[in-house]
Amino acid sequence: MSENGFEPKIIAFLCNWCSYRAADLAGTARMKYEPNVRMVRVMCSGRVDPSFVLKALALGADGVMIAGCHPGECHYLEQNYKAMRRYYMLRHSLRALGIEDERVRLQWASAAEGAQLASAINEMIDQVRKLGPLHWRQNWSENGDHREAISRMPEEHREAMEVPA
Amino acid sequence: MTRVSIDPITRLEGHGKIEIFLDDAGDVANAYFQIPELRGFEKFCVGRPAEDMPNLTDRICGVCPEAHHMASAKALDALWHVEPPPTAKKLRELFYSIFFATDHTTHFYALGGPDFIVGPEAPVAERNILGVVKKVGMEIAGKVLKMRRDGHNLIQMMAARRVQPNWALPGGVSRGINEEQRQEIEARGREAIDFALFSLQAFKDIVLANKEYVDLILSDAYTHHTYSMGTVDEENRVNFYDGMIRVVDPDGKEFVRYHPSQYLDVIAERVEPWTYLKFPYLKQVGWKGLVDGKDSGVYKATPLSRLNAADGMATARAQEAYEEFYKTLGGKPVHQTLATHWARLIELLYATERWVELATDPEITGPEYRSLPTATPDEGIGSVEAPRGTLTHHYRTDARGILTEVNLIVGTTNNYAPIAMSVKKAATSLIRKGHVTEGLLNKVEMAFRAYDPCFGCATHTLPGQMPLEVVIRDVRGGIVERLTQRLGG
Amino acid sequence: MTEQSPANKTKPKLALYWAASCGGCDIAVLAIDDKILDVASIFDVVLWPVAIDAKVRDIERMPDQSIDVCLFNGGIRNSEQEYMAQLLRRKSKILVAFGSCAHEGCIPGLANLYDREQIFQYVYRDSPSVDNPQGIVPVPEYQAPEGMLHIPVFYDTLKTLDQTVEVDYTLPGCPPEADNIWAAVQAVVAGLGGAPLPPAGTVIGKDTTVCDECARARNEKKIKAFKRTWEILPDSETCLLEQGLLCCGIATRAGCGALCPKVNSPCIGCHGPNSGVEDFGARMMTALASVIDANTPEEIQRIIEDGIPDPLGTFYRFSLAHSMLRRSVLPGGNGRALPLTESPVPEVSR
Amino acid sequence: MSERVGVYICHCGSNIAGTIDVEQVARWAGEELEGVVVSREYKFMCSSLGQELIQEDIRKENLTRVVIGACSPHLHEKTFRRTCTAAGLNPYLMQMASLREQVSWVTVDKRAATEKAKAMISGAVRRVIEQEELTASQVPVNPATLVVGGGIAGIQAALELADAGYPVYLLEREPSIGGHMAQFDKTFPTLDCAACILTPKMSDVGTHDGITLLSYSEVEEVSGFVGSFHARIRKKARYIDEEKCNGCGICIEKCPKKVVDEVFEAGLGLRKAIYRPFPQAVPKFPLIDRPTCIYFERGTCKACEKFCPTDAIDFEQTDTYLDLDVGNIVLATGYKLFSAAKIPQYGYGRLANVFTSLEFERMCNAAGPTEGKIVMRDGVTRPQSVAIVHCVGSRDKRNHPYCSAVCCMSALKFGHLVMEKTDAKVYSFYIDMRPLHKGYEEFYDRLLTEGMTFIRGRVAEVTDAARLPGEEGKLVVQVEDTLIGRQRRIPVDMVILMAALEPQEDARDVGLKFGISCSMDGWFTERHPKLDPVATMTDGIFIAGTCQGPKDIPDSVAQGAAAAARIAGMISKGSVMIEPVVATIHEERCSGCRICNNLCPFNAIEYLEEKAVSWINAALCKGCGTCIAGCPAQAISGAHFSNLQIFSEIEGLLYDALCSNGAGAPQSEIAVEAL
Repeated sequence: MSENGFEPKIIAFLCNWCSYRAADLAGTARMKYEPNVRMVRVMCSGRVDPSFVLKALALGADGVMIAGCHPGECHYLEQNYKAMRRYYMLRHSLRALGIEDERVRLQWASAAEGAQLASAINEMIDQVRKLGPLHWRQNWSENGDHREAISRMPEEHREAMEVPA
Repeated sequence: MTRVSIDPITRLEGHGKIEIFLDDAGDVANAYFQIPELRGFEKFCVGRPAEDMPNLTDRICGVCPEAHHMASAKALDALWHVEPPPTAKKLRELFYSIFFATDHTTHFYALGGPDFIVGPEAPVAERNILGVVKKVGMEIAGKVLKMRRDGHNLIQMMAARRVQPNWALPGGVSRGINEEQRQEIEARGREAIDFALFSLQAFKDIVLANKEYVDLILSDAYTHHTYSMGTVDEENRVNFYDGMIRVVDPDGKEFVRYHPSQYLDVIAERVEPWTYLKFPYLKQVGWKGLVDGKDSGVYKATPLSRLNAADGMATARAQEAYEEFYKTLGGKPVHQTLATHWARLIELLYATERWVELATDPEITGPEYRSLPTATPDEGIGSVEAPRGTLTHHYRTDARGILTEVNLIVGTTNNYAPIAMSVKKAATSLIRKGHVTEGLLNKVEMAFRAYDPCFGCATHTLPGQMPLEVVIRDVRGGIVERLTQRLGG
Repeated sequence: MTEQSPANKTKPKLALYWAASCGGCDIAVLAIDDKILDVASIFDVVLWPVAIDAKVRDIERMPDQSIDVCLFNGGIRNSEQEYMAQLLRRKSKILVAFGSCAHEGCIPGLANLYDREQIFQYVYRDSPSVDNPQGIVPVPEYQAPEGMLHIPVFYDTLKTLDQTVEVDYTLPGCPPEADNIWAAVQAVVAGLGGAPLPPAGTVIGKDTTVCDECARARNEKKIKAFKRTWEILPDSETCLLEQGLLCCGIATRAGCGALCPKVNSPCIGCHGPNSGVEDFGARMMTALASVIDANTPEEIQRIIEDGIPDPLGTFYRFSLAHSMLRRSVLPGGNGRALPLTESPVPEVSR
Repeated sequence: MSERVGVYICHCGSNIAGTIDVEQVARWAGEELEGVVVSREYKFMCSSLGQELIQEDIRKENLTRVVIGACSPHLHEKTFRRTCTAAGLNPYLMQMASLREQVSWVTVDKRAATEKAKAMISGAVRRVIEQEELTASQVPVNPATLVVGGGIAGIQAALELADAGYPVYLLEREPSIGGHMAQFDKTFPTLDCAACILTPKMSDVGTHDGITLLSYSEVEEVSGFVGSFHARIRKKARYIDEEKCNGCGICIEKCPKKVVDEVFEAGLGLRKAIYRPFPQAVPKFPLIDRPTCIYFERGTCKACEKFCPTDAIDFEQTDTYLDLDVGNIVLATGYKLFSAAKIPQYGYGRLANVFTSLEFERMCNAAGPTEGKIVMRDGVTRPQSVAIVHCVGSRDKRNHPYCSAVCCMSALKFGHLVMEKTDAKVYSFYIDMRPLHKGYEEFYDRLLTEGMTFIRGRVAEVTDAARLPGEEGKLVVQVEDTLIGRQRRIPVDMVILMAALEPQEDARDVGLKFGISCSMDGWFTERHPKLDPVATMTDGIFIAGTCQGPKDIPDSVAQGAAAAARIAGMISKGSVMIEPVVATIHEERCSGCRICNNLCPFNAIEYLEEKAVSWINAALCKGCGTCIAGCPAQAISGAHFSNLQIFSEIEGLLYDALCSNGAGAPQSEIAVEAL
């Protein structure tokens, strides 16, 4: 728990063959990690569409992790390289939007690396907790001074009079 | 009380609104012409790659995107220190002349025209394109529509899209034209010249032949003695695409002749808390408020002012028309706002003549339509004459050509002060003892339309009717009377 | 079209309105040329700022749903526009987001990379031509010597129409293509005549992208470096993307006839994404990244950062306001929102 | 239509219920989650009673969707899919939430665990509602098999299948099958001679009706999918007409050109320009080595042709191609030896009497260059002392981190042979002695008693620079003896470097050609390291022997047999199921931009020129979804992993993060009332 009581919500996309199995392993080995991460299973990190990440952030996630097989060990030969390229492309855009690198993380974790995955999750949660909440949608709402202006309009129009033709 | 109505600067930065305050005697104490919208292009273009600007600033105005496209392209040439090949320059000016002719035509017939062709005192409902058709006949209306269609088709052929082109690049354009296209352009151009001559004749027959109209044009209600601005070539003849900017004082004496890149020495902008639009004015003269005269920095940038600021036209027939214009109206400079309509037709003739000149230039189909920039970009200023006034784009970038600063002085903005003055003058001259007539609204409307402030072009081919509402308050701000001009019938 | 003849009583009522837009959409309506007269004869136009005089109050007085079709162009940039959007929604049976601004914010949506403070600061204070020693900026309520003057409140974030009110149909494009406008008008007319209308929420247009209409030859794609338009003279035969130019045609809705590639200009995405796509930029990002020919983080980042200096302006040129994230992190900090429950509800009686 | 979802939370004894308040989660799901009509918790969902509970609800409550909150889908997804199928519900309409591995086992705080469990159930419910019925498709299996690599593993696989009565193509790129084993003299720990046990198998292969031997051949390209692969084979020209040749070998005798045999004799011996790698080679036909043949060099000679009794010599012969249709493929492409010269301080190539393990194998071999005599490079001198250096290139961060598995045992074997054939003293420099399998430890003991000297420590250097008396003219092995903790210098006459096993030069290309992946070291990756060691990610492609990693002969044979058994199973079944989780391109949305075309390493995506759209061959698609995520027009959809399904899951997982001014739906800030 952080002093301000903020607990980040992290969405993690796990490759079915490596990182999802790493999560299984972390479980069977009873390794403890923080409960803030919620996992989505995909067949390959190559399936992770940038819009999955954007969607998660837009819906209120404070961070997103994309986990896949180590480069050269992809179960589909080379798809994690595509995941890597997309990750850097996405990060390039997110930076321009002012979203910190720590909030979107690419993590390699083989089926044997339960411990590495668990500590990566803890590390990320810790970093995001320090960054604070993103609660993105509040970015869209105005500060309120427009409400009075809107409410004034009908009344102004009602005052209008016809021209004597 | 902002209106969903045609209001002056809408097509530039949103809608407009007029508030007139009366004193205790019921006479006009003051009139405010407000522009209640802003989109912030100058800020949000910062961070973009400079070469995107022709496509971004297109979207400032969907009525004259071609003007922004060109001003931007010229700013990019300067930014990258690259000289477009002759063919490229000519292609741009050809494209621009076609646009100018199209735009002026439609304004005259659809918007400005009705006031005279149908008559200022004619019922409102008739003072629109339909009225024009009734008066001059379907055949001419057809000519007008054809002129528009031809212009748009040629623009699309050259620059990809009829609204919002995507064509100009630093150092030239993305594609040239072939012989077949050239022939098409030339053919349409020759028709356009005839159309322009016909239009001038029509103006003489219908308007100048009618004393009542002439008096109206010359009436004081529409006269503002301001400075006049326009772009001129090396012989001080009107040019739309390139040249030096010349400003003459209310007496027609040259006040300054400068290269667009020096605009900051000449022009400053005034901010008022009650409107989102800024008021440009002549720096050396200074801001004295919304007043005319030699001591006020207020200036006009319209077809009329361009003629005032120049010594003549660069094409033969346009030059004749130019001379006749000043002969008829009693010498230079002309300050009667309504004369702008006539001036516009002279520019129309020049544009069509220039169009054919360029379409028949041996270099126009040349293969060299682009030079690739090699220098490091830093700062660039580009300017053209938009139909509605001198348009200036000013960019600064980092070494990669990413914009760090953008400043724009947009056509109609130049005329914000004169328009506001016209509004006030019309109001003051017509409101007496709190009594107001519908006539006021016509008069105000006609003042607007003469400038063809960008809102005007939005009404091309549509009724020239401009709904307005004027709210009249007493000094305590209470509403005395609210007038609204309605469509007849 | 402006005659108030008895015939109008039976004609379906049409309203056209602009918010934060450039007027190109109105020009596009006119660009359907002679058909515009048909529109005039089919409909009783009750509101069209560029064309006829009708006052907001008249609209306010109409019973709800009494306008059959409203074509709304422009984004929601200030309080007045939000008010008009809500008003026209209430009064219209069918509300159409007309054109890129109403649909996805268009170029003005790029303002969502900044906020009101930043925009005012530059436009009214820092701009090199401004002479404003007292640092005046426009204010919604200004006490002039003669009385109070009002202008609408400028928003931090430009909203699209469908982010403001429910939208029935969307007509994409900056501006929409003439034939698509005409097709839409006919569909609506048929619908009013009892024919089945497309399901609400439909974006009227093709399902494919610009590549479908582009004549350029294309191959498998592998890109070692992205090029900026001023850097190269592209050949006019092969796919511009394969030549390294950031052509948005791959993700942009077809319907224009691939006009820009025809003149060697890469597509800039003005028709937005094809149907079913929620985030245009995500499509561009993922597609381009997929064909980058590099496998090390260093080289991948080099290719991306050198070739795409402005990812948002490139991928979200037209659609930032409608993207999943809509804007940059609000510089003022994102805790500024007021709880919605506090929204005042203006009391307006007939 | 609105779906009827059943939610089932498993206690897994106390494994889940001990940390998560399962009753609360179940109640919450039933009350709060849209679409949920039944929500239960139960002690063991995977038990037959638990499964019956679900099946009963499916029938009685007409459930159209099922969510199970239990263990990882990797354990029981199949189980619960069967459960649903049995109750008449399509198995793909069930979704599991891993409440055990991902929540209860890894979380301390019970409240937090319960909250996380809710989120995961909510995600699963939202997702399952969007899931669609899917059915696996069946494809027939061609009974023929292609075995690539004629080493002991490949030979074993080929024989097993052929003996079972299925046609086999055995392909070998060298002139003869036999692989490395054919080069060995003895085999540990039993010391029976390699030839004696290998050659019978080789001739079986040569004579077996069921086996088509394709020696001196390579695979050019492979296409197709499990059950029906197509392979294009290039038979390299031998310049011998195999129809005519009777293998008498006169040509070899008569050939005037002698060259050093770098391949089979490891550079120790000579061969002719026309040659047979070794006497027992299968097939028996010799071949002409074009680069060294005098005729090909100068245009004259043709001695072989003159003397050939069956005039089988054909200088005009060219490479030929043949196309095979097979149902399955076994890769048994073996290993190559680490080049000892890469470790200069060991002096190989510089110091004459430093040998590699393979050179020494040949030296020991009675049929080898020295007829089995152990001598120094001069060919006559017998060594008085021999050093055997372990882990040359293995267990070495600078070269190969892994253990090569066989070197310790070969080293013991060499020590034994040296002492048997000479009276030299033998030193073994090892890091750890790893005699892992049956009879190996005993063999180690035997060598200890036979008097071999073991020194524990990685050798630092082998040098001929004498520093101490007695070192003159010797090779000095510099080592830190880690048992006594001292630097030692051991002068010897001969040094044998136990070089590491490493993947074939072209392993990665071969992998790509057959659509399988390599580990970082370059060994082919098995489908599962423990539970599926001979299958690969690509159905119908199996791996056996050292191409999968260093191993000894018994393990290679076992894998060859295992691969054969897997294949035989499929053939006898006659058909295989193909997973329905594949991607599909929707033609009406595809604009043929061709972005996706090179995103598929399995070449499942084709561009149809005439239609100007791309198309996915479902049988080749492995369902990774990379093309789906890459399509700029969202024209590709993925069964069971659609955008909608994943978006819904994200929404569900974040149900507690959605606040009032939400995304998507218009949030008109002020409602203008009563106009």
